Order: sequence, then structure tokens, then C-alpha cells
Amino acid sequence: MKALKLKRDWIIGWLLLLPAMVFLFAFTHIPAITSLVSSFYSTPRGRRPAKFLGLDNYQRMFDDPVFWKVLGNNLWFALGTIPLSIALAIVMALWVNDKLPGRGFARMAFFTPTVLPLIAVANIWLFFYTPGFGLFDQLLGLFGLPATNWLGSPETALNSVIVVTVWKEAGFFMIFYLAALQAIPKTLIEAAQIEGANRWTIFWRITFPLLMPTTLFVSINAVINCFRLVDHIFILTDGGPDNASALLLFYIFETAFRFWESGYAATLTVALLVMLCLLAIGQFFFFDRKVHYK
Amino acid sequence: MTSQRISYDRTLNTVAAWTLALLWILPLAYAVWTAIHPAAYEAHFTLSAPLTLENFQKAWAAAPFARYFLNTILLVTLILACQFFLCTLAAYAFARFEFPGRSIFFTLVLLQLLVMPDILIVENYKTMRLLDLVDTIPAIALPYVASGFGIFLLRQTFLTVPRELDEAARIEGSSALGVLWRVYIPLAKPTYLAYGLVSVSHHWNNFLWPLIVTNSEETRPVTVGLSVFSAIDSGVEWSVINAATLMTSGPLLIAFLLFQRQFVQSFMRAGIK
Amino acid sequence: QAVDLQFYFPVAVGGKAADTIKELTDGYMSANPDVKIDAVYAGSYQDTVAKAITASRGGNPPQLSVILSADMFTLIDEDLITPFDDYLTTDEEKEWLTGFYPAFMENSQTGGKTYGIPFQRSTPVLYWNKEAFKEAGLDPEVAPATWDEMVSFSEKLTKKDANGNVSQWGVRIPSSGFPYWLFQGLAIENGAILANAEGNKTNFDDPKVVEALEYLVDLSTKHEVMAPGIIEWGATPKAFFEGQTAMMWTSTGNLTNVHDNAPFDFGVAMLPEKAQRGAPTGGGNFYLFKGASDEQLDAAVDFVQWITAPDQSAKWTMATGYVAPRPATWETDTMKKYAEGFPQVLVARDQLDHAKAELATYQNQRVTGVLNDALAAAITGQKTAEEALSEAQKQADAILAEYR
Amino acid sequence: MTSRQSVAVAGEEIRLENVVKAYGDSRAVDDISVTLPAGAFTVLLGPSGCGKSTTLRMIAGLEEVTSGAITIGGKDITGLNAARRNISMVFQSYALFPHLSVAENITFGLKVRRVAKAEREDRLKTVADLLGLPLLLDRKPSQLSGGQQQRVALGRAIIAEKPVCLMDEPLSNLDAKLRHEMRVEIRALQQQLGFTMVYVTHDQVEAITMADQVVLLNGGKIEQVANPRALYEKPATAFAARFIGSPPMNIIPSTSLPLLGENAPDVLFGLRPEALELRSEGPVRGRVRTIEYLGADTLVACDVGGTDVLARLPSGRSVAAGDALSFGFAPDTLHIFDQTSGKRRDDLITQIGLQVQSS
Amino acid sequence: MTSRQSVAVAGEEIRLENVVKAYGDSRAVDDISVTLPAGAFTVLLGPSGCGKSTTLRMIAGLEEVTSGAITIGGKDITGLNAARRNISMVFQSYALFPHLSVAENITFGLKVRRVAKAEREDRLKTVADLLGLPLLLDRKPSQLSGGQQQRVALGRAIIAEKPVCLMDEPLSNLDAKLRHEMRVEIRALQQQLGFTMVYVTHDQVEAITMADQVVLLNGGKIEQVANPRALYEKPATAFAARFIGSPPMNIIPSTSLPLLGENAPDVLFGLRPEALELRSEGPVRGRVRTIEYLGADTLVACDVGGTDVLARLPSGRSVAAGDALSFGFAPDTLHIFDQTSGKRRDDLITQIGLQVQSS
Ligand SMILES: Nc1ncnc2c1ncn2[C@@H]1O[C@H](COP(=O)(O)OP(=O)(O)OP(=O)(O)O)[C@@H](O)[C@H]1O
Ligand SMILES: Nc1ncnc2c1ncn2[C@@H]1O[C@H](COP(=O)(O)OP(=O)(O)OP(=O)(O)O)[C@@H](O)[C@H]1O
Ligand SMILES: [Mg+2]
Ligand SMILES: [Mg+2]
Repeated sequence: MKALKLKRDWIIGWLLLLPAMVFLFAFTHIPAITSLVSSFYSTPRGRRPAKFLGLDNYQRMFDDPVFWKVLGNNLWFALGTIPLSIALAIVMALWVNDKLPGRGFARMAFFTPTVLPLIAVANIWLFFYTPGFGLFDQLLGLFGLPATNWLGSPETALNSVIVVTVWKEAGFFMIFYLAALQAIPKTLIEAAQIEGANRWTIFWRITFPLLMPTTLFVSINAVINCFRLVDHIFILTDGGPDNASALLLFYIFETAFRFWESGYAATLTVALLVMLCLLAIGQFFFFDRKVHYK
Repeated sequence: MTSQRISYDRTLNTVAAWTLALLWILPLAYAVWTAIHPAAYEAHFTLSAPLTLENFQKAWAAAPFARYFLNTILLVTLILACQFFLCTLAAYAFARFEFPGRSIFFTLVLLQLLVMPDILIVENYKTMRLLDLVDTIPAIALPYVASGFGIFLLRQTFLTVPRELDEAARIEGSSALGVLWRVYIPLAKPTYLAYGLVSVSHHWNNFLWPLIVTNSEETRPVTVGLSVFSAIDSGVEWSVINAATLMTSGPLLIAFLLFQRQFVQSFMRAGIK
Repeated sequence: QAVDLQFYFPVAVGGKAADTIKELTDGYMSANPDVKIDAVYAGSYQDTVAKAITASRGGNPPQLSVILSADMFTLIDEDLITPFDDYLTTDEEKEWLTGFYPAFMENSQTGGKTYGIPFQRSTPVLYWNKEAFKEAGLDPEVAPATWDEMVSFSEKLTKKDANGNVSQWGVRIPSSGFPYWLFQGLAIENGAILANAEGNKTNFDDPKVVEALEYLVDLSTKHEVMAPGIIEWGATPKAFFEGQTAMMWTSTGNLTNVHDNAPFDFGVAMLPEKAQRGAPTGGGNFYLFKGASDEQLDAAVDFVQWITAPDQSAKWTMATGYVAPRPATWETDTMKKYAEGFPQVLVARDQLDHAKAELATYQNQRVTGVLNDALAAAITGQKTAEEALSEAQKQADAILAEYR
Repeated sequence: MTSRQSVAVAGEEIRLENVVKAYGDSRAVDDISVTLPAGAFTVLLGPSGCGKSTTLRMIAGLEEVTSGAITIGGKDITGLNAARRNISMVFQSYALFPHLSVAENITFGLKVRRVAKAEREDRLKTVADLLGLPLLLDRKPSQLSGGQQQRVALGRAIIAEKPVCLMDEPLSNLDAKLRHEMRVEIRALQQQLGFTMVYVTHDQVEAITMADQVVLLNGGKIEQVANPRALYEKPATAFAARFIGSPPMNIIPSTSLPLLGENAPDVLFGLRPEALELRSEGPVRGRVRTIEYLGADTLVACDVGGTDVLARLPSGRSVAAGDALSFGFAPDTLHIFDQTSGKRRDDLITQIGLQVQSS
Repeated sequence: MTSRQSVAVAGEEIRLENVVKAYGDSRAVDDISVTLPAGAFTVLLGPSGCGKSTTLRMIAGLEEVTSGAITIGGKDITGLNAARRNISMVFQSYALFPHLSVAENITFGLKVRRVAKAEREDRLKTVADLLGLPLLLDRKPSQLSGGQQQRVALGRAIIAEKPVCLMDEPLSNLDAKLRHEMRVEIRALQQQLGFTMVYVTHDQVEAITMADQVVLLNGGKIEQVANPRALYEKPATAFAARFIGSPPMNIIPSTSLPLLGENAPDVLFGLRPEALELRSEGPVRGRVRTIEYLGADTLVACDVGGTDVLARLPSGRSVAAGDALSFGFAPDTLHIFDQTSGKRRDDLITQIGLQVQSS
């Protein structure tokens, strides 16, 4: 009897999943696997078909100084973007969920990064960063500070990209926090207020724990995005100077669509996927059980 | 009476929020500035600068934007409709049903988040050719309709819906799909709004795949028109690019302004004791 | 019966180019009703090659495409393109090949075959701000002719305020994205050739190349006449308009832009010489794609011949600022009249006599990528010119070994 | 209400057989077997946390049984979906749909079952009138007071006229007047329509006034199944005795009240506060500790041989704390329970009767 | 419980002055002015939806007043933040933090105020014992029964020992026994510590047994402010009369019960069911319609001149539906109200007294 009920749940679950899975397999998993298989082959080039290389491509990757450099860049990039953009997203969401004067304007301001195409926005930031007459240098110039080549020197290039990324991400994540804040029963906040908790305490002890499902979602996306957001790099720095601001995916794009080395690109992709799996999926299964959903 | 409420803490928060908001809107403000002034004022912010619509005229003339807008709207509508449908069903399965393979399937969904769709363009192009869909709007849409992001997001939201409501609906005779339709979806409205805005923004702005899989004016989205301005051989013309950007993103900004109020209405105030 | 052609083209100079292409193809079709040309805008050069390769791998190649001249070896390597020679049957047609500037043809031929036909080609030139020259006490009508002159002029043109903050630099040689291109100008001037004609050997560690790089680095470090660090390509014309720099090196593709937007009188000159005058060429060629029927390719070749003919070419050059690739074009009345009113356009043409092929090898993007990284490393002071270039040479050798 | 329903719903019998519900190690419901007759009004009564809601939820199909079986109308429905059990239910936490208006909440089930709009409106009107909700139909649940929310939940359950209706403390947030009215209405409705009602409450007044049969639970186990009168008059255990009746029955150890003489077994005497009457020289003697005014009556707590004993006296009497009082009682109002098992010991009654009279 | 607190909390007086709360056009609270004395136990009583919770929430600072002022301890706190008002509160909907355990929920406020861990544990133990929660301290609220949840909410409020404590129907989900115990405990606690209690209930028994002062609300307005005895014995209006006492007082129009003779003004007579006693030839005569068994008593409903009249008779009497009964009452148990305003008319009492006696 019990088994029967279970079975019905199974079938409903599978049926619900079926349409999405068909598309996922057709347009993600199967192509991904075919292209990943090529990481064991040389890149086919016109007259020379691919030949099996075994792990040679991986060997090459381990010997590739650029790979290690972009990996290092990516870690720094992750540290610079993830915590900051999530923290800002929460703060923004709290602000615009509150009775803030001019709330509509603030909400819209925080949302702009999501609406504007990253490519176009990168051009604007390019202007902001331009030495001499760029916005930042004009502002700094008012204080008599010298012009800075933000994007053109290895020390500042990556950090400048981080700033743009945080700008983009925080507004994006804010939307999900805003939606999640709506689902927290008001009486819980009221109860905490009665207990004498100030905003800070209410946030840390009530709101934040109740936002955990969203935080889990957002932080996994943040981890993934910090490996995925590279569009603006093409315009801002093109990975330069000397790969100082190149990230792993940027390097993969370069390998795949500039160098047209699909074999090696696949190898790098495998490395990226393995890393993301460990980080993101590991993170999910580790935290999902601890998150309080209801 | 209410004036007493304007405390120190409140003022501080308001000031901070406004400062951040101003910082955040700076790029948009700059885009507006350059778009409505002649190019000479791209880096000079004098209030007396003359106004002009010339940049918009130039931008509008550079590509068949009217057609592109229509295509984009068709595209994002198609994607959004399919995403809502597929992701809702899948998220519901993950949130409220126990079945073998749930973790594995969910891992597969998360994997989709990790795999960059651009990496797969060659394979997906082959698939589209196989389906004889090259140079059609569905070809742009199909790889994105099953969104790991959407499934994940909706799952998280569905998990926060009080079980009692699910139970009450079931007692009233709702089938599994009935409960989904009558309880989960209405209660997840803020999330759907958020996801809709994000998805629309994303696909509105997506470029590489549409460029590659389409060839004709009848199928291409606005971003392809926008890319005409990303000149390499000549320098960046901020005023025209920004006019074009504003033109293409304008509908999104307006949509957001229309929907933003919805976010801040409470949907789940009471009902659960 | 009708022949269908699909033709990909990139746009790298703004919206007008796309319109002109459409105009021209429409013109061709009304003259040749049996040919239908589907001109497909394909984004930037990068996007176009990506689209062409993706479509080819997906079994759906175009018949004709404009792609960077430097990508010739890549396309051969991918076995995507076919030479024009097979479709140029009559002597008259063969003769047509010789009507292009040789500098442009260097990038279009290899192994005795012609794979590319020059179309939207450019070359870097030096622009200078006449008012700034006047202000600095220089003759506003005379541009620096040598490397040394460029340094000495620049020293006069560089303006510093009391804090030592520079408000106007002497010269600006952008180095973002693809620094090798302008650097190649310096190398050629110093008598060096960066890669052989077969596209399988580079000379990055040639002492003359090293010297050219040292000169470039010295401009900002030793002479302090150019902004330090990587200099953005896209913002360069704006910097010039804003008076941030008195001279700039950039593509002729900017002529129209500078002409329309510079708030001062400006001059255009050939790049200064060291051992000789010199400049690379750049830009896009027509390529014929494999997988099409002979009728299609015949029609494609006919179209290419038509569009590079003087009348059409003149229209194209005036609309975009690209250098017309055949001397014949410059002889037309419209072009002559145009050059009269805008004499600066002639500089690029004249420079073609000294111009050399743009760096192009097999696995071109990777090899130039290696060079770009080396240049950036030297410019940002992480490596000396010599270190950087000899490392780059080693890497290039490793990449190209299999093509020798 | 009368004109609405011409055909009666045939109630269905519900049987629980050895039903167990375990949460981890602890058993919320511990091996319950009971039959709830078709068309009867059965109340599940018991202290907080005794497993009433859990039992109800298992009948509803919202909680899986750990072991045992449940049948409705003779059909084993242990594994059946809640939606298929053809029942209605009022939740302790209301479970109103926050996104629907009051009217939509009430007609939710009808809509699901595609009842025609005209009929829905019709029934809605009747139910709304009955529950005093007509003015609130367009509001959202968040705009209602607690009691109003509860009435909406009630409306949602009764509008459907299902053969089985489950209610989990549906009246606990209503005021006395409304509660009294609703009690009568629900009972009348149930009798009129004839469905089987399972009603959870912790309020023994509700249980006694409404039930055909009371299932008294304690700690997940059944304490007694009986009709209200039997429960009140012949509680099977000391627990049942104390649970029914408010204020609760006094349970006095025989050590504090030596009615049975010296060498009688240790037992517990049960005397309801209303059974005690002031009688000089009565057998129950004590000193007044506190006095509680109840309106019609006054509750007097006395210390009788170390045990607190409550007596309900008419408010007219003036007593003060510290007074020494003595009470008597009619012999048939005395209950006797076993000291250890708490079970009723009717066998001792006669013996006592004799002794009390003779004292 | 006794050893815990050596210093008493000084309760503070709460004053409401012309307080109004409007939702759109409708007024949930309509111009209320009342003083809740320091250290007193005030009950807000009234039917569902009359504005009790709203009033309480305005005192708590959770709802802004539309107009009027509220002072606590003489300080105007109308615009003050809830967190600054130094009060504690039990919510009608519990409002337990779902992610915290029972123990963490209860000690939440102490933690916020950085009470030392040792003291927290100490107080937690006392409160948990008092509320019968010791075994549940590690559970999450979702794992508790409804009544258990309510006890946790209660614990969270009383652990803090604030000068003002607000409770919104805190006992409504507890069973009779526990409710009785809690009633006594809360009352004792309040008297012992001396804080000001504002207690919302719709249960007149709670109101009468616990309150020093009852504020009876109806439709957002104050009906009567009085101590329980005055409320029961001298209800100011017919509404108050019917609201206090269960079963409610019988209100009989003078047309159905001609006690005042022919040309007396039209008034309403009030007689409590327990005031009616069977007396042959008594002035109140009717035929039995229904009988409700209540355990100790039986409720008999009779039709008296077209009005339903309830009488509470001892269960011993055997009456059956259809019997003709007649009742008498003591003259001082009669209430008279104005027909139109519902106001008490004590001026007519003597006149009636004479007439009844003479009849
Ligand atoms: N947000 C709101 N919008 C509109 N009306 C409201 C809102 N909240 C409450 N009300 C109305 O105000 C009146 C008073 O509500 P309140 O919650 O104070 O009642 P209450 O006396 O506590 O009742 P109960 O005993 O049922 O809890 C009710 O009629 C209710 O419907
Ligand atoms: N999810 C759960 N996990 C562990 N224990 C639970 C869970 N749900 C309920 N319980 C426990 O099971 C027992 C029975 O709970 P139930 O809700 O049936 O009580 P109840 O009789 O309805 O009480 P009340 O009158 O207070 O609502 C309680 O002790 C409760 O703490
Ligand atoms: Mg319960
Ligand atoms: Mg209330």
C-alpha cells in the first residue's frame, strides 16, 4: 500500500521532470559530452583529422603558464566579487524593501546593471576608466591627483574589472533577495522588534537565516558567474596587459574562437567544469540540508 | 508623529542608499548624457551643452531596428513562456516529490548552470541544422528554454511555501498539477517576476548565438543591430553607441519601472498561523 | 536559372558600412537578375570568422565572406577556402589580379595561389594636431619624419603642470587588444620582417625587432612623451580630440571620424622612418568558401570583380575611409574630386609603396597572441624587450613547428 | 441553510486499525484502533500534544501512517492520496490561501471540482451568511482578524458537503457567543446532512455538547471511547475524570480523606467541584485558600489534608480565605480510582456508600 | 518560580487618548480613550473583529495610530519604535522563529539584550518547567503541536519580565486543564512581579477570572470599562449583558414578557439562565424546545412568548422537549435595558420589583 503511494510519487516526479530534461539533454548534456570527448583528441584541422592523444592535452595544460596565471586571476576575481556583490545585494534589497524615500528610484538604479547589455556597459566603463579625460580621472583631477591608467597597468587592470563585475552582479542578485524578502512573514519581524532587537540584530538573527534558501541560490550563482562573466573583459582589457586580467573562461574563448583549438579548449573546459562542480555542486549538497526552508 | 520616526539611523540609511543608488546609476546617467548631446560633450559635463536627437537618428538609421525589435519581442516571449513552463514543472518535482534519481537529476540541472552555452555553439548549430531550424527564431530560443537557473530558483522558492497550503488544496481535491497551478505559482509570483525580468534582460541582450544561428533581417534581434556600432577600425563613438544602447534597452527599463511595484507588495503576509 | 549566394560581411567602422554593402549588392543584383545575393551582416571581424567557421563545421558554409586578411592561413588550415585562381579563366580575369596594390596582395597569396581579394583594407598613419604644434613652437605643417624627430617633437609637445601631472602627451601609440599591428610599423621601419611569406616562421628575436620595441618602451619610460602602460585603442581618437595627445598613430579607418569630430586643424602623415619608411597593412579580404557549386563560385568571383571595380570601390572608400585597393580607383573623377577636398586620404595610398604584409602565420591568432603578450609585458615593464621577444619567439617556434 | 440541500450526504464509517505514527523514536500516535461510526459526530479530545492533530492528519492522508490501516466506508485508503479521499478539513492553522480573497478561498474546492458558477455563488452566499462573513468576501486573509480567518477556513470546509469532514480546533479563536452559535450550527448541519464528522478539540465543553462519541486521547494512546454522558458520569480513569469537566474533578488520595477506614487499600477519590455542597459536619473538611469569582458561581479552593480541593458554590455565599469549611456530597457523585493504574474501581463504591452514610 | 525573581518589576500605566485606527474607509478602532492602571491586569474583551488585536498592536507599536496618542508610564510613545517600548508580547499567530529551536526562541530576547548565558539557562529552565516544555527544548517549531507552539510563544514573553506585557489570546489553543493552570499561573506571575498586563481574549471566563479591569469592545468602540464583578452584575448595555456569562443572558422584549403592565415603555428584560429557577406559577412561562446536556447542568431552551429563553437547571431534573415549564427569579437578578439605545435602565428596577411581587 505504502509502496503504491511511493510509486505514484515517483511517476509524477519523473513526468514533471521529463520535458525539461529532454531539452537539457538535447542542448546541453549531449553536446557537452561530445565536445568534452574532444579533449582527448588533437584539434582537427581541415586536411588533418583529429587523432587520439590520450591525456596529452591535459599534460599540456599543466605545463601551460597562461593556464596557471588565469586560474590565479580567477581566484582573486572570485574573492573580490563574490562576497562583496552578495553583501551589497542584500543591503540593497533591504533598503528598497523598506520605506525608503525615493524607493522607486533606488530600485531602478540598482536594477540598471541587469537591463543594460554588458557589452554596451563595458564601453561606458571604458570611458570611466580612460586615463586623462575619463570620468574617474576627471573626478580625481579635481583633487589634484594624477591620471591613472586603470585598465592599462597590470596592478589595477583586474581590480578594475572586478569593480565592473560587482556593479553588474549586486544589482542582479538584489532582485532575488527582494523577491525572497517578500516571503518572510511580517509577524516574525514584529516579534523580534518586540523582543527589543534592533535592525542589526533582526537582520542577523531573523532575516538573514530566513533568506538562506536565496543565499544558497545566489552564492552558487555567484561562484558560477565569477567563472562565466567575461563579456566585458573583451572590451575593457581584452585580457591584458599580458594576461593580467584574463580569466579562465576568457582563455577558453580565446582558445576556442580565436585560436580555433577545439581540442585544447575542451581540455580547459573540462578543468573548469570539474572545478565548478567541486565548488558549486559541492556547495549545494553541503548546504542544502542545513538551509531552513519553511 | 511620523516625524519622530525619522531617527538618526534612518537618515543614515537613506543617505547611504541614495549614495549607492547614484553610483549605480552613473553608467546609465552617462549613457543618457552622451546620447542627448553632440559627441564633443562626451567628456565635458557642462550644463549649457546643446541638446540633440541626432545620435538617436543616426543609431536608428544604422539598422532595421523596427524589425529587430519585433524579433526580439517574439524571441523573449517564446523563451520566457517555455522557460516558465518547463522550469515550473521541474522545480515542482524537485521541491515536493520524492523519487529515485532526484539528486542525480538535480545535479544534472546544476551542471547546466555550469556549462557555458557559448562553448556549445558548434554542436548546437549542427543540431539546429539537423532540425532545419537555422535562421529561425526558435533556433535562437531552444538551447535556453530548459534553464537550470530557472529550475533552481523556482525550487528554492517552492520550498518556502508553507506545506499547510499545499495540504489544504489537496484536501479540497486538487490534483498535483492543480496544487501547482493554484497555490505554488500564485505564491511564487514575486519570484516569477524577478526571474522574468532577469530572463528577458538576458535574452534581450544575448548576442553571439543569435548572430551565428541567424542570417536574415526577419529573424535577428536588436543586439545584432547594436553591434554595428562596436567599431574596431575606428575609435569608440560613445554618443552613438549610447544612444543605440538606450534605444535597445529602453523597453526593458520601462518594463522594470512598470513591474517594480509588484515586487514590494506582500503576497504571503498572513494565511499561516 | 538563378544562382543563390550567401555572403558574410563584418563591420568595423560603424553603421554606414553596412548600408553601403547593402546598396552595392542591390546594385549588383539589379544588373544581374539571375544572381541572388544574401548579404549577411556577421558582426565584428572576430564574430564573422566565428560565424563562418561554425557554419562551415555545421555543414552550412557561406559562399563568400569578408574576413581579416591575416586569417588566411587559419582558413587554409581549416580547409575552408578555395583559391580564386580556379575561377579566373580568361586572361583578362587573370590580369585583374595584378591590378591591386602589391602591399595588399602580400597577405592574399601564398604558395602561388590567390586566396584573398583585398576589399576593406587599411593601414596605420600618423595624425597630428596642428594647433598643438603651433602652440609648442613647431611648424604646424610638418610632421615628424624620423623616429628621432618624433621624440624631439614630442618632448616639446608634452605639457606638464606644477604637480608633474601631464595634461598633454606628445604621442600616442595605442597598445590594447592587438598591439602587434602598430608595433609592426616600427619593426618594418627598422628594416625587420616579423614573419615569412609561407606563414611558418617568425623573427621576433631579430635584434632590429628588439630595438623597435625598446624605442616604443622608451617613449614612455625614458623620454616620457607617451602615457605609460597599455594605451587603449578605442579611446585614442577621443584622446586626440580632447587634446590629451598631440600626435596619434592609428588606422586610416579613422579618417572620417577625425575629419568630422576633431575640433582643430589636423594633419595626416606617413609613419616616421628609421631605416626606411614602413607600415603594415590590415583589414579584410574576400574569401571563397569550399562546399559551393561551381556556378555559385563563378558568380561569387564575378561579384567580387564587380565590387572592386573603380566605380563601386570609390563609393565604398568614400563611405568608409578604407583605402581603395586598386590604383585604378584613385584615377576616377569622383575619387580625384574627393581627394582634392580631403587631401589627407592620399597619405595612406602613398604609404602603400612602403607597406608590408600584416603579420600572418598559420595559427595566426595564437602566434600574434604570443607577440601581443610579449609586447604588453615589455610596455608594462614586467620584462625587458629582449627577454619578452626571445620568449615569444620560442613559443612561436613551438606552435609553428608542425607547419614547416 | 435549510432550503439549500435537499439530498443528504451519506456519511461513511472510518476505522483505524492499530495505527501508529512515529517521529524518529517517539510515537505521536501509539497503536490506536477505533471505529468512528458513519454519520456520527466523533470528537478527538485530549491534552495538548497528545496526538489529536496527527491522528486527524492521518485520516486526511496528509501524514503517512507508520503502521496500521485506515478504512473509510469499508475501503482501505491507507495509501490513497488526500485529494482522492473525498473529505473536507479545517486546519488548526487555518491554511488560508493568502493570494485569494475570502470568497475565492471558500469556493476554492468547488472551483477545483468545476461546480458551475451560479451554484458556487449560491452556496457561497449561504455559507457566508451562516458564518457572518458577507461583508468580508472581497478581503484578503491578511486583512482579517484571527477569528474572521477561522470562520473563512470553516466556510471552506462546509461548503463542499463531503461525506467526511475533519476539523482541527475550528472554534478556538472565536468568542464565546459566536462559539456557542457555531457549535449549535455545526452540530445541526452535521445532523441535517448526515456526514461523518471527526472533530478535534481540547475543549471538553465542545466535546460534551457536540459529540455523539468522544475519543479521549492521552500521550498517543486511547484513554476512553464513550458518549459524553458516560464520559462525564463514569470516567474510566482518573485522567479522564480530571480532563472532563471544568473546573476539573478533585482527585483526593485516600490518605488525605480517610473515608474507607484504617486498613482499606490506597485508592483515589474523585469528587467534582459542583458535587460538593456546604454541609456542617460533612466528611470533607478544609480551610479556604483562594476564592475565584466566576459570575454565577464562586470557586473556592480548600486545603483538605494536604490536597487542594475545589468546590463550586453559588455566588451568593460569602466566604473568605482562611475560613474553615466542611462539605458533603451525594453518594452517587463519588468516583473511585485505582492508585497505581488510575482505573475506575466501581467495586468499592458500595462499600464507601455504607461508610459515608454511617459516619 | 518563586525563588527566581527577588525584585519586582514596576508596572507602568498605559493611556490611550482618542485613538483611531482606520483601514481605508472603515475604522477598526474608533476613538478609544481608556487608562490601563500601572500593575493592573486589564483584559480587552469583545467579539471577533471588534478591534482587540488592533488596539493591542497599536500599544505595541506595530501598527501606527491614525490619530490619537498613547502614553506608557506618562511618556508619549505614539511615534516610538516597537523595540524601544520595553514591552513583551504574545502573538495570536505565535510568530515563532521557524529556524530557531524552542530554547532559542524563548531566550531570543535575553540574547538580544546580552543577558549572560548562565542566567539565560537559569531562567529558561524555570520558564520551561512552568510551561511543561522541558522535553521539547531542542525541537523546531514545525515539530510541535499547536498547543505546544503557543506555550513556546508564552514562554518567550514571560521570560523577559518587562514592565508591560501584551498577550493576544495566548491560551486559545490549550486544553481546558492546561488553560486553567495557565490562567492561574499567569495571573499569579503578574501579581507577583507587578507588571502591567494587557490581555486580549474573546473568552469571558478568562476575562472574569483574571482581570482587574475589563475593557469591553464592540465594533471598534468601548462598550464598558469595569471590573469583572461589576461587568457581570451590572452590565451597562444589553450587548455587555449578553457578552458576559455563558450561556448568555436572556434578553426578552417586554412585549414577550409583560412584567410592567399594559402602558409601560417598551424595554428589554435581561435574565441570566442561572437566575431562572423552576417555580410553579412563576412569571416566565414557556414550552421546552431543546435540551443540552452540559455535565453538571442541563441547558433548557424554552419558547417564551416567541423569544428563546435559556435556563440552566441542575442535571438531576428530568425534563423533556415539549414540557411546559414556568420559572421565577430573584428580583435582584433582573436587568432592564432601553429598547433603542440598549443602555441599562436601573430607574425602572424598583417599579418592576413592585409589580413582580404584586403579581
Ligand atoms: N490590514 C487590514 N485591512 C483592512 N481591515 C483590517 C486589516 N486588519 C484588520 N482589519 C479589520 O479590522 C477589524 C479589527 O480587527 P482585529 O484584528 O483588531 O480584530 P480582533 O478584535 O482581534 O478579532 P479576533 O478576536 O477575531 O482576533 C476587523 O474587522 C478586521 O477585518
Ligand atoms: N514533525 C514532527 N517531528 C517530531 N515530533 C512531532 C512532529 N509533529 C508533531 N510532533 C509531536 O507529536 C505529538 C503529537 O502532536 P499533535 O500535533 O498531534 O498534537 P495535538 O494533540 O494536536 O496537540 P494540540 O492540541 O496542542 O494541537 C506532539 O508531542 C508533537 O510535539
Ligand atoms: Mg493539534
Ligand atoms: Mg485578534
